[in-house]
Amino acid sequence: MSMGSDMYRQQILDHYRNPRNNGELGDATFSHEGYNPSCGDELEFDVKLEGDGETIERVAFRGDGCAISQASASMLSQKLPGMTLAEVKELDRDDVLDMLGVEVTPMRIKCAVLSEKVVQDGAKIYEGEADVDQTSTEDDD
Amino acid sequence: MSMGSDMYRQQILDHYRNPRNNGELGDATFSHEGYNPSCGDELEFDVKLEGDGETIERVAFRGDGCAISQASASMLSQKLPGMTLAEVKELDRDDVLDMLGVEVTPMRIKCAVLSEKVVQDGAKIYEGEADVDQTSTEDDD
Amino acid sequence: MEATEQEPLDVESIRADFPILDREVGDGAPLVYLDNAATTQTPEQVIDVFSEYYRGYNANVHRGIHQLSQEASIAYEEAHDRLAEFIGADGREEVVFTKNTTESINLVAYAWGLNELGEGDAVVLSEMEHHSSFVTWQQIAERTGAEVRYIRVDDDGYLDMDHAAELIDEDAAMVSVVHASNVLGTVTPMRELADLAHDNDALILGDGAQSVPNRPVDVTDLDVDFYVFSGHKMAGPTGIGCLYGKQEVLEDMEPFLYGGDMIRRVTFEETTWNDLPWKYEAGTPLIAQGIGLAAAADYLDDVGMDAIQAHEERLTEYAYERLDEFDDVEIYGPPADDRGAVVAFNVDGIHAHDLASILNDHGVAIRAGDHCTQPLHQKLDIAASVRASFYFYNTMAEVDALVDSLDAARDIFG
Amino acid sequence: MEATEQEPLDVESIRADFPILDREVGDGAPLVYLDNAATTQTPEQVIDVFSEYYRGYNANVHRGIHQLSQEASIAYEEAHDRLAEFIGADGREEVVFTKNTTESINLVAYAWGLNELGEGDAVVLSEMEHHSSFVTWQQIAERTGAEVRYIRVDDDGYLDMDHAAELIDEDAAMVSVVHASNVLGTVTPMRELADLAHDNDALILGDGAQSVPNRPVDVTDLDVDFYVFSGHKMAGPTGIGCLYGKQEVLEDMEPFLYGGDMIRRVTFEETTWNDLPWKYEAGTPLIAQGIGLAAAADYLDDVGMDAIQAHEERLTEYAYERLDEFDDVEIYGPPADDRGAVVAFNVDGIHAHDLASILNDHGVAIRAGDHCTQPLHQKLDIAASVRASFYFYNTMAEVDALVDSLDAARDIFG
Ligand SMILES: Cc1ncc(COP(=O)(O)O)c(C=O)c1O
Ligand SMILES: Cc1ncc(COP(=O)(O)O)c(C=O)c1O
Repeated sequence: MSMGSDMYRQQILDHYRNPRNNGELGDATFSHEGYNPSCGDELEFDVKLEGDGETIERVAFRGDGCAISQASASMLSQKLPGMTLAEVKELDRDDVLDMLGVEVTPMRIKCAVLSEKVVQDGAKIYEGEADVDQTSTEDDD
Repeated sequence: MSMGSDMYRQQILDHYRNPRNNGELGDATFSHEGYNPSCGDELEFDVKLEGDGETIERVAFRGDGCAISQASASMLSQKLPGMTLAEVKELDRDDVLDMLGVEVTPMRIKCAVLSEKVVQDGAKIYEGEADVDQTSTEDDD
Repeated sequence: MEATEQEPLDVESIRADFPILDREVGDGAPLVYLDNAATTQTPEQVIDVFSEYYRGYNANVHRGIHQLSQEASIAYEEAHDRLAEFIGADGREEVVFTKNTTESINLVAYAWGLNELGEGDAVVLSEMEHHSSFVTWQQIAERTGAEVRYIRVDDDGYLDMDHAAELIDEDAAMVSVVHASNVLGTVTPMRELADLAHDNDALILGDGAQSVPNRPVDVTDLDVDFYVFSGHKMAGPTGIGCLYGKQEVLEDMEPFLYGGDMIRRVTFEETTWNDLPWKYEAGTPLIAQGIGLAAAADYLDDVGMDAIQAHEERLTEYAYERLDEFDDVEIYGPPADDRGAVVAFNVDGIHAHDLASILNDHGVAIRAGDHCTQPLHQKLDIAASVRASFYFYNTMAEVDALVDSLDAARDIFG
Repeated sequence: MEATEQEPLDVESIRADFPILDREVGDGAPLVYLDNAATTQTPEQVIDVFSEYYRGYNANVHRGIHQLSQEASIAYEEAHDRLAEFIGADGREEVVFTKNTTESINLVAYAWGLNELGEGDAVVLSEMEHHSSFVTWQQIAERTGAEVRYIRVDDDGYLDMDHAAELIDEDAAMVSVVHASNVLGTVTPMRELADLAHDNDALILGDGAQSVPNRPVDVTDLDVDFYVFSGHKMAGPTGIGCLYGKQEVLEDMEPFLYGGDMIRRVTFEETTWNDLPWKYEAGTPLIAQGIGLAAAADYLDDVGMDAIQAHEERLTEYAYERLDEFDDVEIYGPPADDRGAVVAFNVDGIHAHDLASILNDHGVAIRAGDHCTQPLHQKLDIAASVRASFYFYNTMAEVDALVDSLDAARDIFG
């Protein structure tokens, strides 16, 4: 049985209190927002691609929500630069959970994966493969 | 525990096979019909009042349905002449069950009381106290 | 109908799961329960779900972080997966829990019909629809100006498919037809109807209330857009039913009931909807009932849907043949070897309700009346009929009890 | 709110009826169940109804002549009488069983609203409505061209009754207001609102989801036209709710769901409706659930609704006061001694969801989120809150467990 308190390791709390890459990009290639209806967590990511139109150069995000969703966004924002959109779209739930490095209880999984889903949907919309106004975690599993 | 078969005494079967006062009145003072949705029983009563506008002179009925509903209508048609509308409106379920002289099982009560309800509603409509298209036994108890 | 070669069911041991079947009625007559098309009995394995749930992990679902809510949410959501698997749907997105078949049909009629139907559109039903579809489409058509058409049922109780092909024309917007009639026992060619509907850009709704309980059903093979059925007719609890819908159809459709859990975001100005299937499940859902229904699906699969169908066919054929021996018995619908597990009939000179009362004294529980198909009864020109309907726990001896007890009624009315 | 002088409840022996309360969660922490506004727990006396029903007399109701159907019909119909008595209605004609509060509100919105509302009409809600009423009226208003107005909730969580009197003018056609808020705990002056509505020829619907379970309610005294509540919040089963309606109002209103049991007569041309309350209960009803709900009413009356209210007031006041000692806790709504049995709050610097996760480790089950009142949370300018809510089986020691476990969260986030 994984315990709720186990989720709040120092690293998670640090990212929650001092989110990296928090803010906006003036020169974003694309932006996308998402919402977790079961928690009310909100996130918006700006992504700037390199000249190849494929590789992520920089990202920034703004958000509001629980420690898990915000720490996950902060950690993901550090991992993304250098990845291609194709690689981003390959990310799955386990990658996110590995990145967080804690056991996430079942009802909090949606908080954890919101950031990944927002960036993936943003990439798909940018590449014309999807058409969603706002990402939601409800259809996740 | 009253048994279903106990309902089918000779007298009931006799009224069912040879309904009294079956037919129509050419000179009815009022007519009214009713329906038992739980069985599909149908009855229509014609009532002719005496000159006092109060006392029943003759009745006739037509109907289609189970032995209980049709025997009850036949027996009631014999009991009504000479009664005033006020008296008819006083009749209750027990009067009908006494008249039938058998124990009616709970789910068949509606069949038994349909005839009484039709005549009562007819009387009420005639006297301007009610306004129903068609009587139904559903609101009975 | 192919008579699948099946091991006979071990009915004896099955009956041990249904304690109610040991009951007596009236003056000590053993119960012979032949009213399964109205409601089936519920095995211990399903009954136990209720005490396990309420004693173990009762909580509101979806939004709770605490452990009880986690446990209830997972069980409730997985119940959708289980039902999806049971009927061959693609996943939980395609399975909406409702309170019964009737609500499932109303959901489609309100959410799709009220928004999409208009003058010049036709809704195609059959003459043997249950009131749940008959009355619903009649009312929605009246409100929207659409026309209702009725596919003829021929003298043997079959759908007149030439007539169907005529009625399902380019004006047809919805075809809503029963898959197995609850009176005639007729099994309709659902896939053929679906093809006719789709050739004319119409949607099709299959009423599976009498088929899902009794035979293997695969909605993907049937290619229906909607399919509906009730838990209480398939060894499950009362108060739960399903609406299957193709994912893209459910995605396009407006919601029906509004409230909690079906929304994504609500402001004073506007609202956005949740994802499937929750978009169609407003308010605190039928949690214990949904989990109970999944247990019923488990139970039926353990017995085996092929074996259930084969056993019921044997019972039905036997009942038909025994009843058919009597000159004073009229049976409605297709022949003995080509029908679902219902046999509706009348005995000459004995009204259906009187017959049912007398049979009850002998412990035999059958239904009498119009079976929620008044228009079909008008067509057959009868006020009522009695109906014996079987489930996999019934025995040949129970069929004999039914047939033999008719004599008691004949003695009274003879 | 008068503090009725009540014998204290014998909570010890009451808890013996609720086996789930003995459960442990996580690493063996005893469950402290404080999520009662979402769903209450169910006593053995109600759980037993399900096995009694399915083992004893499960059958379809209303139309069956056989004995099982007689027994089920009588029990199901009498359950309506029992609920009518419980809320002070005149009789079964005024009590419709639905699947939950949400469906009850939708029934009125569809059957009355869609037919009666139009441009120039106003529906008056409050700012603290639950989504079940908020979203439903918002959508029906949009379809019909009616306007929605929101009675202001003041800084202490009370309805601004001057504002109410302003909004409920001659254009008002429906006033739909919560009787006890599921977030703020505010108890609204329902009778005063009913008088305002009736003075302007409007109808009024009271949302009793959080009042019927917790205090004596008499719909006749309240003079409401409609009143709605859920079984799963009053020690009853999931999947059942009630719509109370004044008889003359229900008689005038069109039906909602169409199908079997709600009709009187059906032909290919037209249909007439059944009598109350069955006109509003289409299809096979929630039989076991309805009987279970009547058992819940019996149970609550045995404990005593006055005693329940008094006990909950003591718990709520104590919880409020203990939480209020902390500078980092913000509580929403009216003062300690004037509220229903819910306390919603936030702890500075700890998101509601994180708090709920950590409390769960200590066995404390509370809800975190918007509690299906997103607009109210927008007004309070918070994304979420945690909510502790009490029922008559809760103890002062459980309140202490809640308050003490906040320290664990402070330690992590401090
Ligand atoms: C005030 C209020 N109204 C309505 C509801 C909706 O009840 P249900 O989810 O049972 O339909 C709730 C419960 O969540 C509530 O608290
Ligand atoms: C063919 C058919 N359709 C629909 C229904 C309605 O089912 P329910 O009463 O569970 O809504 C029934 C059952 O009576 C049925 O037999």
